[in-house]
Amino acid sequence: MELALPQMNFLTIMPETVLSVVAMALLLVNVLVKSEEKAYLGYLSLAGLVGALFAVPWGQKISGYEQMVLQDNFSSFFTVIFILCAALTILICDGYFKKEGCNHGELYPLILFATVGMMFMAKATDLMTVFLGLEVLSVALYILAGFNRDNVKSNEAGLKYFLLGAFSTGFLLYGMALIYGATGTTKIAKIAAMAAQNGAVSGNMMFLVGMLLMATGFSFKIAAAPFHMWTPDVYEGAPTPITAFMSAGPKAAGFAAFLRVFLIALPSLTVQWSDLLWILAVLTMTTGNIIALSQDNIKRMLAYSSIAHAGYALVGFTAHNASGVSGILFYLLSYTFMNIGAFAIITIIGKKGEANNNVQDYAGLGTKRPVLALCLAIFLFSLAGIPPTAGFIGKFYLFAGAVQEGYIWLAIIGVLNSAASVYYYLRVMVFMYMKNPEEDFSWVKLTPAVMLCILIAVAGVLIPGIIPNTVLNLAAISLP
Amino acid sequence: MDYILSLITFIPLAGVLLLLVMPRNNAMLRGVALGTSLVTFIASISLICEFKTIADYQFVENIPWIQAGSFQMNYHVGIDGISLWLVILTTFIMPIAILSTWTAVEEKVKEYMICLLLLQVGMLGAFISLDLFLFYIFWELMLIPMYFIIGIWGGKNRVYAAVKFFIYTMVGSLLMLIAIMYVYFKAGAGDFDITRFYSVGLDPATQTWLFLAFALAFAIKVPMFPLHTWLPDAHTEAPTAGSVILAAVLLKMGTYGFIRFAMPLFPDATARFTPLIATLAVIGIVYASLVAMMQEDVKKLVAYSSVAHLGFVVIGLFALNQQGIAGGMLQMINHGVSTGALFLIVGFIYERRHTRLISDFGGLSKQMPIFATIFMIVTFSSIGLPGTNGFVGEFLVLLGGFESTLRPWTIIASSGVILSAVYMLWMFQRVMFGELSNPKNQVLKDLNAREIVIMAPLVVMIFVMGIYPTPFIDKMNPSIDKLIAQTKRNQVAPVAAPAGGSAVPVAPAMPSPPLGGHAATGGDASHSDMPAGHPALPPGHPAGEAK
Amino acid sequence: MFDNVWLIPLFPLIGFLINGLLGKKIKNEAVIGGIGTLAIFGSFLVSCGILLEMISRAPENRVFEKVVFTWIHSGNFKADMAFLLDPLSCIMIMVVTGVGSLIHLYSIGYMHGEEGFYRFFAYLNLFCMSMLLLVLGSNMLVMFIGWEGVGLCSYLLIGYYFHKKSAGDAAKKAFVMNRVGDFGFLVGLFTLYWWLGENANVWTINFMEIKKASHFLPYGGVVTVATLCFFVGATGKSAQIPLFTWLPDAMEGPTPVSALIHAATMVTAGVYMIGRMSFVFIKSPDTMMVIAVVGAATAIFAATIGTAQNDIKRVLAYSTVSQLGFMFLAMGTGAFAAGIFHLMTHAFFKACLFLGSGSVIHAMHYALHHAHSHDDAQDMRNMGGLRKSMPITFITFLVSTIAIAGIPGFSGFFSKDEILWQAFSNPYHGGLNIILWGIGAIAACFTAFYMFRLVFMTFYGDCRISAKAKGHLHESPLVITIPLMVLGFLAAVGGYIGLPKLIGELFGGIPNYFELWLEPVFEMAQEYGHQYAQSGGHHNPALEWGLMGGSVLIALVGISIAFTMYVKNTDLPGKFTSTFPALHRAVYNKWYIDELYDFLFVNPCKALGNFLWKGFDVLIVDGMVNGVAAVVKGWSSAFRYSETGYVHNYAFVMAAGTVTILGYYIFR
Amino acid sequence: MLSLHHYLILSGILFSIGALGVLIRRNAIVIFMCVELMLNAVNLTFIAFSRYLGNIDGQIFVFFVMTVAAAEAAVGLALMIAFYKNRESIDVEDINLMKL
Amino acid sequence: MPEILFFSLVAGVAIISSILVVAMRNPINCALSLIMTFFCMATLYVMLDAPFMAATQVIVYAGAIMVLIVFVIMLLNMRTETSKNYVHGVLVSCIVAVLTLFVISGFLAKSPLTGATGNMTPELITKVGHTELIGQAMFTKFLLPFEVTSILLLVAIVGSVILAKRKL
Repeated sequence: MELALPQMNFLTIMPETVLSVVAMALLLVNVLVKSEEKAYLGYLSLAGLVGALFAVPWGQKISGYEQMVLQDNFSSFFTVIFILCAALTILICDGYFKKEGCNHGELYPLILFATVGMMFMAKATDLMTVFLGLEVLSVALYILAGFNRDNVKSNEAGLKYFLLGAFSTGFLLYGMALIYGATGTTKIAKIAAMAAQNGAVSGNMMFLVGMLLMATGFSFKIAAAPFHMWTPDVYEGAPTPITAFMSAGPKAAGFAAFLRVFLIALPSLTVQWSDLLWILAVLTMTTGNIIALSQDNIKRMLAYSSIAHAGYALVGFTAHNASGVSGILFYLLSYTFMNIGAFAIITIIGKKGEANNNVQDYAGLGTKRPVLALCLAIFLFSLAGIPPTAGFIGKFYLFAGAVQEGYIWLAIIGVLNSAASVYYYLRVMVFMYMKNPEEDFSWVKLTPAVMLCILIAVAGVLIPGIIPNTVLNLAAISLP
Repeated sequence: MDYILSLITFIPLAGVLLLLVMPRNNAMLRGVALGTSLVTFIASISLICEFKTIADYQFVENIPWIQAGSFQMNYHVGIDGISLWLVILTTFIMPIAILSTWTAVEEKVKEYMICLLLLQVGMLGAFISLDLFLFYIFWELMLIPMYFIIGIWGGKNRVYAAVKFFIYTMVGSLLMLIAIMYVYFKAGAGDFDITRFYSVGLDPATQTWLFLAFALAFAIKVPMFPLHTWLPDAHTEAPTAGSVILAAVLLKMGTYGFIRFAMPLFPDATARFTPLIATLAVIGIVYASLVAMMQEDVKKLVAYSSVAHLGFVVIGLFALNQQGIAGGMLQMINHGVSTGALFLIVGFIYERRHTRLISDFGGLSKQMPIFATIFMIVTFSSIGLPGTNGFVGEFLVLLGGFESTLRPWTIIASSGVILSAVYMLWMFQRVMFGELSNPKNQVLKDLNAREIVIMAPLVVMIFVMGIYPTPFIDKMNPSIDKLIAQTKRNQVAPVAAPAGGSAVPVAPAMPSPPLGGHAATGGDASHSDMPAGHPALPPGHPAGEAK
Repeated sequence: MFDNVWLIPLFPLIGFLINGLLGKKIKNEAVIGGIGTLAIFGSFLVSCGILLEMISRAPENRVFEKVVFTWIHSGNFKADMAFLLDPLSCIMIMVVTGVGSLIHLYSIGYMHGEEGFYRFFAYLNLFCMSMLLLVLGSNMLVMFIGWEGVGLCSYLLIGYYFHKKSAGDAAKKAFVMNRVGDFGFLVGLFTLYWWLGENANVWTINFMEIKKASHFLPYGGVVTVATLCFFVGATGKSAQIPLFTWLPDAMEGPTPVSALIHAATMVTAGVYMIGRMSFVFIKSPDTMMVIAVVGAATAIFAATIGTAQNDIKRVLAYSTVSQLGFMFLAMGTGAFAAGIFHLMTHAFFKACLFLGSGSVIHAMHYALHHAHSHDDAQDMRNMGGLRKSMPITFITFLVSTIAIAGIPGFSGFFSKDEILWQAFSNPYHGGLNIILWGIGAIAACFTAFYMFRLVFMTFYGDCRISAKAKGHLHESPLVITIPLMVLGFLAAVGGYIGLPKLIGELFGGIPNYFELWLEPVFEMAQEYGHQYAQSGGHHNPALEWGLMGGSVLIALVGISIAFTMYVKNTDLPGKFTSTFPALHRAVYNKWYIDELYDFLFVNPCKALGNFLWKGFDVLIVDGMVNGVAAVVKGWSSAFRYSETGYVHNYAFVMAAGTVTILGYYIFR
Repeated sequence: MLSLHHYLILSGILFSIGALGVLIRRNAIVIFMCVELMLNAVNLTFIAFSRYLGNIDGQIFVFFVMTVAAAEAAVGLALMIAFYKNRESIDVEDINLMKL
Repeated sequence: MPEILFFSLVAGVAIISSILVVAMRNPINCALSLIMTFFCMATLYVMLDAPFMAATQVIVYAGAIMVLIVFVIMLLNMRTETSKNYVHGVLVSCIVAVLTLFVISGFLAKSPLTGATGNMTPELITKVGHTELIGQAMFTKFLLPFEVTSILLLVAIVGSVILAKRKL
């Protein structure tokens, strides 16, 4: 028996390859770099990310490795999100980890590996690749969440994330197994074909339950209620830059896989899963927003807000029409900017040991550091979905998608939720602008890297908010 | 001149950018802000000059903006007789507002001026938008600066007021957003041009819901009873300029929204909900007047009086005839001028005494004669004394209401005429008349030059509009005619043409209203007994077009 | 000349603007007063010119409309700033400008040295302008400007001494009461406009156009509604039941104000308005009845109160209310010309009386001031015997009192007698005629009584102020007495232009010039009136003579009672009050009407306002808003406990969620 | 005859027991072991399917699952050690610094 | 028939030992029970014609992973759980588990095997050899996942070092 190598299309995994190689190289370089100069690793990894960006074969649609992965606009779009997410995170890492005293060089490779995992999730066309990408991402995130190993909160975040993540992996996997059993394949295109050809498949309870279990698994990853419970704790405990990373990238990756699998592989169950997502969306938005109202810790508040945002994106998913899905893409991209932007500011406002992260600690920021406060305000307004920010445009598309499909009530619940969410975003602004400063924020150091990060984020929030054409069109042609 | 509207709208934005890069020199910052607003005002004067008295939108600019997916949003702006005056009002009030807190705001002057100018951008944008999406953007854009103005430079309870204002308004407008999307999808592929939406024949049931969504947003903004409670708080806590702008322009967004969007878009629903809306408006008038009467805080009193005044506007608009709408429009402008002036006045005494409680004052007339005179003029303008602007609007509103089906409502609303006199004069008496007993009041200084300069244009406007309102009304007449025709035609269309067989339109709950009064008898416009000098029916008259 | 009618309101406006804007800078009282007086005097001259021209024209050419500019034009509604000249408005402008000029002149003396002298003259000018707009307006809206304008000016003038709380209260009360009337006026206007437009396609508020279209109007029905609304307006302005209480309080203003506003001009607006729209009113017999009854009731009611007041101006105020009641009685019985005639004569003698009382107060004030006494300068109980120190004032005052009391030969007699006769003989009100006449006659008796009581208490007997003050009493300066003399003269002879036919026949058929003059204005009214008259006017000279004699007799009875009580037997009033203490208290306290209104309207309104604010607005409406927020926040703080921090709980929720989802899909 | 369903039901039971263990145990390591049990149940499903479908993909999947389990074990135990260093406990009751 | 008997035996042991995993108080006992379960699994794999997987199961799971776990248990010197604080939790969780069982068996009994069948018959497996088949697939069709697992393992190694190394 001879080994017939399959068609590989190395091009399809170019960005991942570049990043992996850079990451591995960094692991080696790390040994040579003194502990106070680990920032260089950051710059190198940024270079690697830029390289990966250039390695993306834009506009091509190539399947590779026996349909394990598919390079298309969808994956390119997400790749951009992931690279941006990683890059922005890396920009704020150095300062933070130096402050916390744990600037180990392994941080950067881990972020890059996590990014690789996310990229695989976005371009996976086989449940196996989805699973492995997810695991690469998860394992890296478990480590990153617990990265500040001398900080018990960080330990706790890592451990909690790990235990619950592993638990949810079980469900996801069980779902995949059942799908495999029902269709005899793990390739999403073939799954869809099987279900389309064979009524017995799509009518098979096993198929349905597999879908449901996978939905729960993905829901965990995107932090949809009731699988969201880990989010606040982990976000609060994880090092702030990592929280920023986790809130944007993996959520997007989760959505990428979720979308690809459900839209491509399971169109025969659309009725069932859109019903399910309807309920999940409502639960998620409401839970996130309601609980966020009474949070004092700003990281925790943003964690709940990120739950709520997953809910908004699920609204678009429920609609699963062109505007809904492209809305999700657009929204995830904007969310990356606004959330990492907000976290970047939180990172530098925070003191050593994750102190100074309460809303009250922001009193008077508007007076003492007006520019910083303005930027945070922009991010928060964008999160609240107020024009002219990208957050608004994204929400508009999501809800418009729902309205178009006749999910009026879903859209109404969504907007009511947005209105409620305004309260806690405004609360931060109340403290920033409307309270007298108690501290002078002299410890806040704006390194060029952080400044660059915030600047990019502000631009990423405002420019697509005012002239969203380009990004929207990109999103529109990037449907899975 | 093709881009005059954009120019006017975005001059303040240029001012904002300039302010951003300026050093923190308060005098310079104030100067630049004032200069910007003045330039805007002067530029807007050209609108009046160039405005042709026709029903069409003018100065139209239509530039594709967002084209993605199934959506097409345009930067589509233009004004007609209805929005013209609101634009002018906005540019007119702005320099006054900036001047009003010239000295009162000492902290964060830069941010303050930026907020004011940004607010202006939002307001102007909302008035000139002909694209629903664009309108919504500007509509929301207004919230942010106003929120900060109340929240940062406001009074003791400012945070509560600011947040309440923001969320309250947000809830309504978000529901409107859903309705906008729905209308868009109903209209089929295309852009968000409102004139396109005017001709979408929606079935009455759909209209009902959409109208409610729109009406909620606008009713909150107006504000109509029982959605008004954000207003007293917001007004009381806001700095003077904030109150002035809030009263003069922001509240008009609600009524403007009704007339520009809710009514022509959903004619059947408008007909059906007219009684409800009118009832709320009337309750608002009487209720707010009674509540205003008992207020202890001058600013709160004025705030409640706003609710009552806006009730008149709503009645006028929903009368849906020439007089009613013209009156409503005039009343909007009047209210902007008079209530704006009242807030300025409250601001003056607050700046001097740092209290707004009526009981802390008394006998100020003796100490501040110029102030007393101006205050009195403004008070009477607010009461609606003939010869001042308030009267013309109020009278036309009531006349229009009386001619329409809203007659019973109008009669009750007319009693607001009495009540407004009661609460305004009682307040005036307690503040200005009586013994000058409080020693703190005995050292008050009369208005200074700046304050007189602020008030002068308003006082002039009070009389100009009261004595010679013709140019105002004339310019808006064709647009109003068109609007009425538009709304009326659609009201009958689904009944007349039961297209699709299954269309059993829910008949409007009201008998087909003889709005416009003589529409029923308008056929024989050349009645022999028509006295000489009686105005001939205007060309675009509904009676003529309905046939 | 007619074309220049716009000058009439313009002059006072100019005067107002000059004094109002620059008065503070001018400071010189003579200049300010001069400007004010000249402004209105200029109007008077123009009015004279118009009167002369009108006399020279044929009766059918006496109507003229002058459009100055279009004020409001919206759709089918058009209101011009336009003036209407006809015999009626001609009389009115003569009265307003004439009496107004005299009062202005008087004010120069009376207000000498007052703080805000310029303000006063500005207001007076503004007032005259408003009144002139009111009478000249060719449509209801211009009339309404004046209508509200006089309300405003009365507010300003009554509140002239704004530092006095009572003045402020009175001013506010006046304005609000007037506003109640204005509300009626507006609704009436709307009704008429809408009905005529809707049913006759005559969209107009122009008086002449309405007159032309009045044949469309039905009898009763909507016209009753409209006219009743108008009448409410009239009661507000002319201080009739139930809206009269502001007028006595309005005496808080300086005395010339009382003379101008509350005697000669503003309060007659209601009468004038009914006269102006007689062609509409006549179409509603019910309204006419109401007007007559209200008029009669007011006449007697106010007269009773007048008998017990001690404040000299208050007596006059109630007298005014009572006299206005007479005028409304006349209007209500269709005797429009008689009503207007009484309006004119009343303007003369009441202005004279007020100015006379002002002169007295002025003198008293001066005297008391110099004697450092804090006695009330307006209280008649402090006066007495002033005829010696103030002869001119006394004589003019006496003449006017005789006139108002209805002694033959003086103007009041002719007009009042005409009214009483018409009330008795009018064809409209059937059995009510006698009662109306009876009430009128009794009111006339009261009038004679309290007016002479006033005279006797003030000018007769012994001076009741301290001797020290007495020495300072002296006659007022010429600038005050000249207007008094002119008005006294007019009060005496003004009635001769409207000689009753009966008397005219005695002197060789001198016609009633006044009625002839107004005939074109009211002819239509007359015509309509006869359409529903049960019987034609039963003109019986003997009866008329009898009634005339009766009314004279009644007046004399009143005078003699006053003479008995206040000159001959001065302890009688005290005895009377001690015999009927309750009655006296009730009358003295104006039948507790103010208290009743407070109880019925003011206090409930305040309570309601307070409740709506604190009970409803804050608790319920805002409470609901905040309640929603609180509920959401409550949920929030409740739900946050779902985040227990325990991994197994989280896992449990996940598992439970999964099981629920699976269960739902498997077993549904 | 031994059928697929026997295996499936067995794996279902094992999965449930594993899940139950996650829910009720307090020791983090035991919880992790229960997770491993769940994964094993899934593995059994995969292999059973693979056998009855005549398709080897399921077995390959199991192979990867094992790798993942190993990786997770390494990371998870490292996390537990790190946590233990700070808190002297790996009882999940003690993993509750962050809540509400 | 004997197949079923054998299956029942193995399954019974697997279930009982897995219950013990959940029920034993001492973590070491749990670990040992788990190893027992893993062996049962390996047996079942053999029954399912997947000998290679059985071997891997024993080597990777029972060998590597469980050794690691036991090692850590020892390292952390853990005793039995001192108390079971959350009886209610146990109760509720048991209900949930029972429901889960109910749900799973409910649908599994109903669902047929509908997937596309392949050519990997037991005969082929015996003929070619399981290991070879797996190896072939792994390095051809499943090359990419295989490579990805290497990254995964690298990450895991780096992570464990970072997290657990005494001194960095």
